[in-house]
Amino acid sequence: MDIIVIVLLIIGLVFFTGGAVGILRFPDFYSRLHPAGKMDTMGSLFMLIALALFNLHHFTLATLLTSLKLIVIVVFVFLSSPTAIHGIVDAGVRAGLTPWTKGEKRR
Amino acid sequence: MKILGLIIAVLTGTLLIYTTSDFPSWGDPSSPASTHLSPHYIEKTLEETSVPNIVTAVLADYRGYDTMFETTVIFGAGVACFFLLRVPRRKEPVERLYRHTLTGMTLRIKDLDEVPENLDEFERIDTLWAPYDLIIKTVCRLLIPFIQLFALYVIAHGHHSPGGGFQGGVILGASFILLAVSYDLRTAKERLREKLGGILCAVGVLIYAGTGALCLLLGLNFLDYSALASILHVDPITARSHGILIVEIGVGLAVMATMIWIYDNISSEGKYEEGL
Amino acid sequence: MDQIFIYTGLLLIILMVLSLYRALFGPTVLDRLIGANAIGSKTVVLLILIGLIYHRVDMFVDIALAYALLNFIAVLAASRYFQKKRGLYDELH
Amino acid sequence: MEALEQQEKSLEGSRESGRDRPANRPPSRKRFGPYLVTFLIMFFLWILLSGKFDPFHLTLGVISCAIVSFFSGDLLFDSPRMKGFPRSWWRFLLYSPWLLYQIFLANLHVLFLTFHPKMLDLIDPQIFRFRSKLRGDLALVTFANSITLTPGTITIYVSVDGDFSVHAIDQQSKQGLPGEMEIRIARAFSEG
Amino acid sequence: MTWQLDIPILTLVVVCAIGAITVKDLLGSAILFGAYSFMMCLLWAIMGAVDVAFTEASVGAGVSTVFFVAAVFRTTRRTKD
Amino acid sequence: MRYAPCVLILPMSDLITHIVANYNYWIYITLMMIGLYAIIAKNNLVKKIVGMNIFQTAIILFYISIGAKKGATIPIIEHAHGDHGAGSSAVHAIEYINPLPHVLMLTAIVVAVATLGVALALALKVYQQYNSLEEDEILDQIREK
Amino acid sequence: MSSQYPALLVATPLLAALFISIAGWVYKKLCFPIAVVALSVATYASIGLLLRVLNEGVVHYRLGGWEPPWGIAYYVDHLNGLVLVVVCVVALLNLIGAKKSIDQDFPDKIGPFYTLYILMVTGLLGIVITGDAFNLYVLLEIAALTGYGLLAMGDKRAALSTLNYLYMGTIGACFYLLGVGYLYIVTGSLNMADIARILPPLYESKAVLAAFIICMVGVWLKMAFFPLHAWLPNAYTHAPSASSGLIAPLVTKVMIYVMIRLIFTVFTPEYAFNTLALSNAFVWLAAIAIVMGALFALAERNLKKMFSYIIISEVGYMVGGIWLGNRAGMTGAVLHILNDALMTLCLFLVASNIVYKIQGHSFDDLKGIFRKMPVTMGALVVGALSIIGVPPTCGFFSKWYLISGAVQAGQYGFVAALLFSSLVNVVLFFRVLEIAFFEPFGDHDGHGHTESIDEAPLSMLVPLLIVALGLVIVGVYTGDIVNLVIQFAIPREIL
Repeated sequence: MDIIVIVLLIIGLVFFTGGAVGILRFPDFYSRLHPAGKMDTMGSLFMLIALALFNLHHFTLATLLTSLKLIVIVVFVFLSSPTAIHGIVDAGVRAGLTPWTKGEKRR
Repeated sequence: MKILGLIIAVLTGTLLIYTTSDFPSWGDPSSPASTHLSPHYIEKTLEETSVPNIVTAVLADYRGYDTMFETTVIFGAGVACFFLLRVPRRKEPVERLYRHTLTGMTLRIKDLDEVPENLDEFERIDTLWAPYDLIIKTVCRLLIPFIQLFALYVIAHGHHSPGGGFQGGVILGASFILLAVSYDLRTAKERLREKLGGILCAVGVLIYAGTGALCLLLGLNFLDYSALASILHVDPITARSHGILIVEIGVGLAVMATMIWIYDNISSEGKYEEGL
Repeated sequence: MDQIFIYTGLLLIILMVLSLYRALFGPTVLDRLIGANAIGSKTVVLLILIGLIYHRVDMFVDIALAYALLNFIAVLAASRYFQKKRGLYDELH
Repeated sequence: MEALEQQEKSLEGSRESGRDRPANRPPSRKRFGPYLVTFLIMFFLWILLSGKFDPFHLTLGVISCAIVSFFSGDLLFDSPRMKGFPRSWWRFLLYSPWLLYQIFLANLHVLFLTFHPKMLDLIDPQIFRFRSKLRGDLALVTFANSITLTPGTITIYVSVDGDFSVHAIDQQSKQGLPGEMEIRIARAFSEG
Repeated sequence: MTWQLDIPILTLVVVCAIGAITVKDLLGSAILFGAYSFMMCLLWAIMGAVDVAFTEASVGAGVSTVFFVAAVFRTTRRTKD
Repeated sequence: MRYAPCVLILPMSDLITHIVANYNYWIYITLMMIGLYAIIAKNNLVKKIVGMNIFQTAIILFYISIGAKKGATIPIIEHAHGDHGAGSSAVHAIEYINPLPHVLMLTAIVVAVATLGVALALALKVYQQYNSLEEDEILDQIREK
Repeated sequence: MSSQYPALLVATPLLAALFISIAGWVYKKLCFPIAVVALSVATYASIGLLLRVLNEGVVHYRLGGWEPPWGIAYYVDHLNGLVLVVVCVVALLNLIGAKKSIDQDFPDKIGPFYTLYILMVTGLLGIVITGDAFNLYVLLEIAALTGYGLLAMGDKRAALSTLNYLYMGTIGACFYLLGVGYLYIVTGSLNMADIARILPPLYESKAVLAAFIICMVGVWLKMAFFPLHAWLPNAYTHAPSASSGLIAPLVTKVMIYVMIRLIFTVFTPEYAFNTLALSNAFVWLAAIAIVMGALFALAERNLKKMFSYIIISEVGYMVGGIWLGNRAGMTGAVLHILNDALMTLCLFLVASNIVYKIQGHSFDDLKGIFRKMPVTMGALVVGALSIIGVPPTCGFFSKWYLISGAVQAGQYGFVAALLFSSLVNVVLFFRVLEIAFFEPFGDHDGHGHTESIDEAPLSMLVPLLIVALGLVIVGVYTGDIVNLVIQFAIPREIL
């Protein structure tokens, strides 16, 4: 059980790392959004599932409900995170940011 | 000014760092702060108020007087914002923009009497109009009821888990703010009218202070919830627990209404016509 | 297991530093917004981790839930700013 | 203050037609169904959140759910088509594992891009448009959010008619759209 | 209360604070202030002050950043320092 | 849920002990200096409000640091779920973090939010009158009259 | 019921403020009557409380029925009994006097105005009555926040100066809070009496020293003691007259009360005067404050601003009087709280009447106003005599106590500063009266000598006359006040 939890945690961390590094490495605002929001979402998914599993060690009604709450958090993250990204990208378009195209310098 | 600020900041900092050496070290269980007052709270809360969350018990009962004024601070801030910003009447004729939904034409209407007859085809828009954003609106529409339920849950379960009136009230207020952000201010105001909000603020604090005054009328001290036992037909200790819940509801109401009030006034500069 | 959680938390904090770099030095405000949003999503996980370290996760889960629900209000408000005030004010000059 | 009230009255007057109602739909206050469904969903969530089953807390729960469904029942369901509701949600649940799998695959792709040393040569950001045959707010929003969640593509703008404007990070991501995802969503919401 | 998490977050808090007052743009300042409040919430949680953390979470994420953005929306983003 | 204090297993040298013992206080002082500097030296009115909030948060940090207690858990009594009234197993003060500073700081956070609201409202009013948020520009405008 | 006076004193205005707020939305005509009734009840309760204190000694009241160190308790002795009465009476008189100008200034925001007004009085009463160090902070913030609201609705500059006040006031309150935190970390208690009980073994601790300094700086910021005064003059000058009439007399006095309370009850005089060897420095600081306040006032050509600088100077009197550390000085300082509240109220009511009639408060507007508003200006003369310190009025007696205390302590610099400021006050008021009396009214318009009396309405004049009369009456009965009340307000160990 612990091993599954650790593996899931590590997968989540890898996604989170990808998101964080991606924010730094991608060249412009639009492409930065790709790793930023979504890999974070994926990372949260894995890590929260791992923690929910770990929480089920002592299986009682209370821990089950807590784990379910963690799953609810995942659901809400999945609802709100793409919306937030959409809001940001919409703002970027309205603000008149032009997308980076191949060959330009990193912004 | 910069140098003066630097000097003052550094002086204060030096004084404070100099005096930290006399502090008990961080997290020391035998420091005076941990041995004088708090053991009583930790050990007696459950038997004196039957509330497992010590913070809630201390907040709403032992130091309930503080919390009453904390709520009053929020209320006062709301009234002050309203007093400062609300624009009572327009000198110049009101100018509004209406958009024809089918053609996308925009009408500029100066006098209120000449509102387009067939309003179904027109929608009122802000001067800084942003087109209809489907995703944000739909997702917010789906989320807002859940946020509100969560807020009520937080208020109701302040006894057993972190949370309570203030946190729940803020979340409840945030749900209305989210409505105002994702739609527009007018839609949000349609759900909670200005007058209702203003009265709710006062009613929230009134629930708190009124509970205190009721205890006074029942013959005990101000805010001594055990006086409620005779009304609620329970023993005094459970009455304290219920008293805390009543008070938390009052705090929640007041905080919710005030947060919305402040947001409305700031985001629309007190005009309530259009906001962020 | 506590140790593992602590190290996971540390790693998350390091990742937060990376996001914070974008929030601090992002060339435009929207980059800062991305950074802040990324910090927010890590905060949710970190809160649960802290709860597990305390062995009282049922108490911390509400806070994380509140964050998951409220985190995007600020982002939406900021993006709303740009929807209403067109044009990205050039902060570099 | 009187001036305020007057102003408010006039505002109400201009609103009576329901123009500023969410999502610009006719009022659905008359029907009882949405409120009941909202109440049930809310009560389920309450049980999940609360974890206390004594009468006192359950009463609080009923009151809270009633308040929420009274105030916000029309927010959760303001679509006029309530008939297909349970089925479409059930199908949506069936759709979500596939979506998760897709998201996972695409995440791996972006992960690969992120850590690739010559990332700048691999990516080719571009904005493109396409028209979806989906109708209905929920279906469109589900599709848009699925697109956003699938890394490599972000929905920039969706119109009510189904015009999508999407930012894609490279050619591979672009080619996946609208593709299978749209078909599955259409099936989930019993459209098309 | 784990000092391994406490110390790095305390450091980050200071970084956020300095950022929030030095950024030459009020909207950026508001956003960084939001990030500052995230950190503070984590800090309270680490020190075991759950109720305070909850309050900071709801206030920081829910209202205070929005207040700032609304105020900046109604005034200006320009700042000289 | 069993009770398990989060004991630190890593060995700590004296230096680390000293740093840990005082780090919270140093940081609160640093934050306070930042806030104070921002209030006094910054020219922009909203920046000053940000500084003011940082200042208030610093004091909250100070209080919460007072309340911290090593090896204790959060101040919500365990094993008390469901049963109202006395009769649960005895509660020992050493096991729970001091709740009083938390209570005080809840109040302080509320006050901070209230102050923030009023301050922003005032800043808005100033901006309506002078069309600027920079203090020196406003003072120039006043002097010109 | 008399055992519940302390609770009534705070609860009545609070409930009234809430009802006023609701009435403001529903039926606005009720606002003023509710406010008057609430303040009358509070005044009645405060007088009853003072009488009870005179009969029985210190009154304790447990809120929520909890024992003091754990719950919050009121602690009423002779000192705050007196200050409570002052706060109630001043607020009530100003409320009645300000009704017309409120109707004139905020015709459509009457509800919020009265709400803020009564909330502010609640906050001030709460500050004075409470025996809990942290509770004091919360009430301080109530008084401050409502005060910002009240002050900022004045003329064009009001918002900016109030914003500056807000920054400074917040720093002050936060410093106070920090000081309480330092006390909490070394004593573990928040109740003032409890802290005083625990502190003596810790007198050598650096943390206590820091707590003392930080608290003092915070309170000084709030009371506008000289180097930290910069926010006050502008904030008070540009405020609407109804609110400056409440805030100017009360806020600084209440903060001085807080300082006295901190010295007497929390840190104990033993620590403040013996362990710390700082009293000399503070007295010198106070002397500088007096002189600088007087000089600033001399440079002003604006009535309200001049009054504001006089307040700064008077704050110097009281701070110096306390730090003289002997009985006469403290008697003078405590007596001066009462006197100065009345004198400042008198001055600001005069200013309020003038603003109500001629819409201005610079010296140029005052020309020939004596003929136009004789009663108002008569009251100004009484107030001026009191501020200068002419015998039948009360100002003389407190100054007398202060000077004798200073001589007793050998602080001749302070004596000199007092005399200098009296002299400057003579000049100041003579200048005002000269303009008001001798220069013809409306000269610049060409048609001067409008002899007709155009006095402020009766509802504004009556409170003003009561205050002016009060100045003389308090002066006549000074001996009784000192013997019955103030004598017991000062701890016995001070000689």
